[in-house]
Amino acid sequence: MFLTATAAILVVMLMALIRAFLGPTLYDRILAVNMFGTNTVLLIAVVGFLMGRPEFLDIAMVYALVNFISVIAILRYFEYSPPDETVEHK
Amino acid sequence: MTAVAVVLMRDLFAVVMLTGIYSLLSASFFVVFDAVDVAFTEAAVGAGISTLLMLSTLTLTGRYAKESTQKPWLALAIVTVTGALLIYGTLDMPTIGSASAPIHQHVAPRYLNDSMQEIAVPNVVTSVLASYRGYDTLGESFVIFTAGIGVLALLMVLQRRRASDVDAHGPMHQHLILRIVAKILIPLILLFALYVQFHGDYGPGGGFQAGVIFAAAIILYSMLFGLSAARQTISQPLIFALSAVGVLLYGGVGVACMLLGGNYLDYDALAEDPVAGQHLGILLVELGVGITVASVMIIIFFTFNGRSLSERGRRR
Amino acid sequence: MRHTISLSLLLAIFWLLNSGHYTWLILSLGLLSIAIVVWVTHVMDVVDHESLPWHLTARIPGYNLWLLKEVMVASLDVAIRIWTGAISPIVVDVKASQKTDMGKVIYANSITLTPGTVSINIQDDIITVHALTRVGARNLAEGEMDRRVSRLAG
Amino acid sequence: MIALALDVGSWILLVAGSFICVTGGVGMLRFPDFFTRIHAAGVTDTLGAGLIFTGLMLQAGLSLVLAKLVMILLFMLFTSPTASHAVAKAALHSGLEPQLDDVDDRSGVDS
Repeated sequence: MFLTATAAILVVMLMALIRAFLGPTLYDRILAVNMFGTNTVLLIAVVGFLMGRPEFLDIAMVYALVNFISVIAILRYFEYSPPDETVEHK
Repeated sequence: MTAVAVVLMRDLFAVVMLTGIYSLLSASFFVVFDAVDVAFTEAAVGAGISTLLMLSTLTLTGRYAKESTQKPWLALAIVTVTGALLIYGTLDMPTIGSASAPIHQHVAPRYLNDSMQEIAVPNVVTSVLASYRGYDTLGESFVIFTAGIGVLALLMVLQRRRASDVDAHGPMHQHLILRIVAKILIPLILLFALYVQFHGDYGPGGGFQAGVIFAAAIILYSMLFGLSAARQTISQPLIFALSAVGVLLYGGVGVACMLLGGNYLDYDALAEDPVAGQHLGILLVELGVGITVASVMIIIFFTFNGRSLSERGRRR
Repeated sequence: MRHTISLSLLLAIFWLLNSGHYTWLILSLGLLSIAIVVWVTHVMDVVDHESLPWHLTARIPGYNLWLLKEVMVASLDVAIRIWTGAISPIVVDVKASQKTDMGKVIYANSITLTPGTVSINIQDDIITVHALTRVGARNLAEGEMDRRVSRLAG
Repeated sequence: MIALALDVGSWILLVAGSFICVTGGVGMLRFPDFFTRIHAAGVTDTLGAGLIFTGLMLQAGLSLVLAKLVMILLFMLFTSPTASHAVAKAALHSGLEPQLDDVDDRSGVDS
């Protein structure tokens, strides 16, 4: 049963990855990265149960955290950077 | 696969994000191979802090890679050859988990079997890092400390103007939702970092990871409330002092061991009972590592950002 | 002062739930950690009624149950639309009748949490919402969520 | 008996959650523009993650693991709309226009 979930999550990760490659806009990529991160959290939690080592949950927690902070960081650098840097990707 | 794409992309920003994904992926591999501590570090350091720092670098250098005039065929050839050799090397490696693998016959059995009696710390990785391999870890803390000093030396010289003139308020201060959510989260993140710090003995975690998480919380704060606010909270001299204190704490524990009649970093001497001594030693040493890592990360982030802000101010 | 005490309490619960090791050493380290965090957040000036919405605690569970139901219904709707591809995206402005920032944040986040509607901007008391379907937009405009959040957080 | 019921329950939740996650992924690829893709990501973030975590909670039983699962789930439910909103707002500010069904219909619906 955990294997089903693991496989499904891996598939979703792949899909998010494809979206991150395709773009087309910067924000699509950010969104895809965020979704990828969410799925990593799920994957780690499920794999932890699959292997009977729930200590993995600490790592999942760190991931959830890092995922949030890095999305904010990416945005901070691109939404609020001077206009000459942001026009290029429109 | 992701790595290939990283090399192919010209847009440096996309590269940064893909590197983030890459380290997420590798962390998942570590989880699968049951290397919890490594995965933890990769999660915190690879996916988190290095992405943040690369982003700050990008704001300094600009987003697009310069078209290189000479074709990097030579480099490509060397990389290919090296890669091929490495893959060839792995053919000789024992299958994963096989009992006859050399790593299982050298020191690992001693670590795995005896560490419970000698150190009584359930997480073997922690006892190996902080006790058996105490010197290596001490060296690593010094490397981080030196890296911090190096970055400072490079960037401080160039820094002419105080960043605080430029950003009075954090650029994201106006962002209502982010502000309130961050206010709720920051205390919890800080406490989680300290939890990771002090539970390195039992679960995955320890000084390096804790330091990084702690720094991440501070960085989140400074992104939302502005660099000058963050600088007021945590004054520069204080962090400088702390980064040194961390290394000194580590070294000091070693010296204390010697004074108490043991070898350098031989924690048995710290208390009557060798096991209690080991415990105390590891705790202090990990604390030293945590403090150093956290403060150096914060220093690097502040310096990078202060610099990009003052650049921006000059351009205006 | 009140906030300091309630923050320490919250942090203590968080520590105990995470830790799982109740020896005197770890517990005293926990106390030390809480003290450090309280001090740092105090210096940062992030501790106030916005970071610790205790005054809402009593009314939160009821709202959450209602929100949970909404989220499930909306998710299933969006999931079906993903497979069938029947979407008609639309942008609408809705009025947030909450007076406090906290209330507006809860409202905007509830909108985003419910799949099918995403709040994309807040300007004073107007929240701009991108909705996947006309129906979703209309449901939101009827304002049940707005009223509930107002009752929750003023 | 109770153990069996819990097992079956968590099985159902995990499978349903996996399916919802995949649905979100499909939406991520299928939907035409950035703003509609946020909704797809939202499906995975809320219902998908929620179902999978609830499934795991049933497996965990009354323990600290359960507490940790609850904390992670709460954290995710708390941060994911925040992140989505932040990305959407940033996209809007940068001048990205949502692809709409027909032209500006702002005044028509809110009444």
